[in-house]
Amino acid sequence: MHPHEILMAALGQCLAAFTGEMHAGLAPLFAWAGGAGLGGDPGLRDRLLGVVLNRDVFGYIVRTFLILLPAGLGVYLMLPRGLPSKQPQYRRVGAALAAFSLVLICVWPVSEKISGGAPRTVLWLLSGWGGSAEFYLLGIVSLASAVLTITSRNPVYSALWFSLVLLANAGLYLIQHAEFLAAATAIVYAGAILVTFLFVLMLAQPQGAASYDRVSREPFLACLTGLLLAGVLLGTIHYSTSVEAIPNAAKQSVRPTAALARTQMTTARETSALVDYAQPHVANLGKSLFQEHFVSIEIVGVLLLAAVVGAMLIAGHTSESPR
Amino acid sequence: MKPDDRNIKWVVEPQLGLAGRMYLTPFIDGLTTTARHFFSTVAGGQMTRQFPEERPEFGNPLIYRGVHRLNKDEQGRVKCVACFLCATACPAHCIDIIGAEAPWNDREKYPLSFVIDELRCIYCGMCEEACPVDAVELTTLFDLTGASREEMIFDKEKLLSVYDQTIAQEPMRSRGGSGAFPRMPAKGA
Amino acid sequence: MDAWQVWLEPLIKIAIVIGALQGAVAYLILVERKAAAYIQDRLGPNRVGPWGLLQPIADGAKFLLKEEIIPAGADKVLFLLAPVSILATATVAFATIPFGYFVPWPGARPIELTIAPGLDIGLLFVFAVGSLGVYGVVLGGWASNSKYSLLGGLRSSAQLVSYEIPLGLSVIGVMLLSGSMRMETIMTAQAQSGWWWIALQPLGFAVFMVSGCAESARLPFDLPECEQELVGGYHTEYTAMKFGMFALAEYQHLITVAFLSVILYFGGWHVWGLAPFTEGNQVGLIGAAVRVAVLAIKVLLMILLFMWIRWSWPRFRYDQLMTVAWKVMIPLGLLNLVVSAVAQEFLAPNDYMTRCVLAWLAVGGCVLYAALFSNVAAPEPKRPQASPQA
Amino acid sequence: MSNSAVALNNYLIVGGLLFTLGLVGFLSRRNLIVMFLCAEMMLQGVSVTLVGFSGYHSTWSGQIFAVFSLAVAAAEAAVAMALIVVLFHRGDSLDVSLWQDLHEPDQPTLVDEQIVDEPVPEPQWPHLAVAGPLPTHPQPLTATHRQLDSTEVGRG
Repeated sequence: MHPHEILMAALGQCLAAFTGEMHAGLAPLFAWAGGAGLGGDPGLRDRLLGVVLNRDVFGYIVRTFLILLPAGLGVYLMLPRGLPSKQPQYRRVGAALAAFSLVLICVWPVSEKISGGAPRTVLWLLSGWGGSAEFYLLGIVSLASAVLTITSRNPVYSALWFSLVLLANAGLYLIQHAEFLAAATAIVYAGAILVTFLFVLMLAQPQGAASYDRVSREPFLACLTGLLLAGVLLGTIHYSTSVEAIPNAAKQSVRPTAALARTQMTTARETSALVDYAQPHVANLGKSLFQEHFVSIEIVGVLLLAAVVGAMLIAGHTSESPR
Repeated sequence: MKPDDRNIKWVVEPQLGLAGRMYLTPFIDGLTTTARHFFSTVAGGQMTRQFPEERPEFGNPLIYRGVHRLNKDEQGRVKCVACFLCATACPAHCIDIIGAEAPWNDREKYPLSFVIDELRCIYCGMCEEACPVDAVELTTLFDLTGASREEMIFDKEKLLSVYDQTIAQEPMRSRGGSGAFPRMPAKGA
Repeated sequence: MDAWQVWLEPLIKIAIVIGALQGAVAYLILVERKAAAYIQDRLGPNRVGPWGLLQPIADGAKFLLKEEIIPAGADKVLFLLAPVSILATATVAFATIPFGYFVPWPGARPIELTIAPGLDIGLLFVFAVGSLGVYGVVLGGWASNSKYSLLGGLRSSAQLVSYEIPLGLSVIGVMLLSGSMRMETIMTAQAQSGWWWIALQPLGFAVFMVSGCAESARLPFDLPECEQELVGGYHTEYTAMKFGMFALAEYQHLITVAFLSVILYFGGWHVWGLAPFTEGNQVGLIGAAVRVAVLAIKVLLMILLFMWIRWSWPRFRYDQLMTVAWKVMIPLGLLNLVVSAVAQEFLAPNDYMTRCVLAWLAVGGCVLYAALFSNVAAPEPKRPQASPQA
Repeated sequence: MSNSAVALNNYLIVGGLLFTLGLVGFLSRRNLIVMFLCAEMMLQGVSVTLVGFSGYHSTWSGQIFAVFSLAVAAAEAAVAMALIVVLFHRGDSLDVSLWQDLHEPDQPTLVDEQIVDEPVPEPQWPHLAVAGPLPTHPQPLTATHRQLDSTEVGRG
C-alpha cells in the first residue's frame, strides 16, 4: 500500500474514534469518510467501527493518537529545520499546536461510563482541583520545557529548559512524598551534571547556535516515531488504568487505596516496607535502601568508581590526540 | 640580568615549619595582625589621614605634579611667549595655544589663548620641562574636581588665577628668578 | 485549618524573613565596611548619618538610580535572568531555617517560625537550593558576552561544584549524631545532650567552614570575581540593581552558611544556663524571643568571624583552590564520616566523651600526617643557577 | 477509578510523554550535548514513572529504583562528558554527523541539507568616550596644531 493511503486510513480511523467516543451519531459518517480512503470497503469499515465502539485497547490508542497528533505536528514544526533565518511563525504555530494537545490531554473528558458518572478527564486527579493543581502546574511545566529542550536552537537554552524539566520533576516527586529523591535530583542532576555540561557547552560553543544546531536529522520521521510510541504508551496506560476496561476478575488486583493495599494485597515483607508518611521519611528510605538493597548499593558504588576511572582515562588523553 | 650582580639582593624564601606547611601559622599570623590593628584603631590609635579635614603634607612641593598654573612676571603679565614647546612636548595633546603678536616690547609673541584640558592631561610634567621661560608650572593642587567636562578645561584666565592662588605658598621654581626670555633682536634691526 | 492559616500565615512569615534578610544584608555590608576599615586603620563610612548609619540606604538608592547597561551582543534574556535566579535561590534557602515555634498565649495553637516547617530533608533542601545558585553565576558569565565574565563564570562553576562534595560530606557526621536532617531535631539533640557538636565534630566543622567559605565565594576563595585577574568575574558587566542583586545574593549565602554552622555545630539556640527559657518544644513568648536572640547573636558572631577571615588572609591560587578541595577537604570529610560512623555504630548512644576523644584524636592524626607528609604548600623554591653571593 | 489509580495514571502519562520527547530529541538533534540531554530526559521519564508507582504501591521500591537510576545517570554523565570532550577535541565541533563513518557499511550516509547561513549582525564596537569638547577659540584661525591633531589622534 502506498504510504499516502496508509496515512489517509489512519486519519480516517482517528476521526472515527474521535467522533465515536463523543458523538456516536456522527460516527458512521466519519467512519465512512475514513473507509472511503481505503476504497469504500464495507467490511473494513465495519471492523473500524467495531474497534472504535467496543473501546478495546486499540480504540484507546487511536483516541490517544488523535489527542497527540497536534503535539507531534507541533514538535515537528518547532524542531530546527535549517530554515533561512529566524522564522518564528513556524515555531509559534508549532507551539500553539503542542499547547493545544497539552490542553487536550488535560481536559479531554473521559466517557461517563469509564469515570463512573462524574465529569472526569484523561489527566485528572479525582480528588478534585484542590489536590491536583500542583500536579497540573508541575506536569505542564515539565512537558512544556521538555518540548522546548528538544526544539531550542541554542544548546545553552536547551540545557536551561532541561533544568526546568528537572525542577518540575523534583516538584512531582515532592507531591509523591519522595523528598529525598527530589533533593537528590536537584543536587545531582541540576546542580552538578547539568552545570558541568553547561560548562563544556560554553567552552565549546561560546557563540551559541552553530550550523548543525539549526538542522535536525529526519525531523519528520523522528516525530512520527515519537507519535507512535506516545500513542501506544498513553493509550495503553489509559486503557489499563480505567476500571471499566479491566475485567471483573482482574479488578481485584487493582489496589484502589494504600490502606486497602496494606490490609489485603501485601506480603509480610512488603508490609514492613510500606510507607508511613508520619514517620521520618529519609530515615526509612535509608533503612530500606541499606537493608534490602545493600548489594545493589555496593554495585552502584563500584559502577560509579568505574565511571570515574573510565572518564579520567578517556578524557585524560585529549591533549595528546591529533586534532 | 646577571645572577652575580652586586646590586641584586637575593631573597631566600623562608623555609616553612611543619605548621607553616599546613597554612596554620600563616593563617594565625594573619588573624592576629588584623585583630591587633582592629583593636588599636578602635582604641583610637594610629589612623590614616582624614583627608578633607586634614590636608596632606608634601615632602618636597617642588617636585609634586598637580594642577598647572601660568606664571606671571613682575609686571603681572603672563610669562608665556607662545613658543608652542609645551604643546609639542605634551604626550597627551592637551595643551592648545593660540599665539599672537605681543603688545609688549620684550617678546615677539604672547598667547592669545592658552588652554589645558585637565582631564586629558596625564600630569607628566613634560610641559614644565619644555618651557624655556618657566611660564607653565605644576602646582601641588591635587584635588581637582568639577561638575562637567567643560569646567575642567582651563583657559588662560583660570591658569593665571591658579598662579594667584598658589604663589604665596609655592614660589616660582624658575632658576633665574626674572625668567624673562632673552630678547631677540627685533625684526629688521 | 482555616484558609488564613494556609495562605496568610506563610505569607506573613515570608514577608518577615525577606524583610529581615534584606535589612540584615544592608547593615551587614555596613558592618563589614566598618570592620575592614578598622582593620586597615581607617574609619570607614562616616559621612551619611551618624557613624555612617544611613550609608546602606544611600547605597541602596544608588543601586536603584544608576544607569542600567546591557552590553552589546549580550543574551538579553539570560543576562536579566541570571541575577534574579541567583537572588531567588539564595533567598529560598531560608525557607527551612528554623527559629523554633512558640505558643503565643496559653492554649493557643503553636506558631512555627519557619516558612516551610516539617520538611524532613531540611538540610538537604538548603544544599539543593544552594546548588542551583550556580546557574546565576554561570549564566551571568556567559550571557554578558565578555571574556572576563565567561572566565569568572567557568571558574566559579567549577569551584562551586567541587566544594559541594566536601560540604555534603562534612555534615553527614552531624546527621549521624542527631539522627535527622531536620534542623530543629539537630538543635534539640544538642540541647538534650548538653554538648555542642563542634566538640564532637571538629574535623567536620573545619571542612564545613572551608567549604562554606568557598561556596559563598568569600575572600580566601573568591576566585570567581577576583579583581586583579578578572576585573569583576561573572558580574563584570552588571550595573545598578542587577549588580545589587548579585551583591545581595552573595551576602545571603554568607548568612546561610553562618546559620548552618551555628545550627549544626554551635547548638543553635541552646546556651547553658538559659535552658529554663528554651526548654521543651513549646515555649511562650519570652522563650521564643530568647531563642531568636541567642540564634541571632551566634550568627552575628559567626559572620564577624567570616569578615575577620576575609580581611586577614590572601586569596588562594586557582590550582591551590582545587587541590584543597579534592586532595585535602574530601579525604578529611571522608575520614570524619568514617570516624563518626564507627563511633555511632560501636559506642553507646550517650557516650559523648569517647566520641569527643575519638574525634580530636582524628584531628591530631590529621595534623601529624599533614606535618610529616604534606608538601602541598611547600614547593621547591626556584633559585637561579649561579649562587647569589657565593 | 480510585484516587491513587488516577494519580498513578497521571504520573505514567507525564513519564511516558517525557520519555517520548526525549526519544524524539535524541533522534532528531545533532548536537552531542543536546542528544545527551535528551537521553537524560528519557531517564527522567522513567524516574517519574517509578516514583508514581512508588506512591501507588506505598512502598519504597520505586523510589529506590529511581535513586539507582539517578546514580547510573551520574555515572553515564561522567563517561559521556569525557567522550564528548574527546570528540570535540578531535573534530572541533559537537556535530554528531561528523562521526557517521562509524556506522555499518550498508547504511546510507547522512547528506547535509543546504543550510542557509544566518546573517550575522555586524558587531557593535564600543565608542571611545570623548575626552572633552574643543575649546572655543577667540578668533577663527586657519589651521592650528589642534586641528592637525584631531585628524591624527581621532579626537572629537
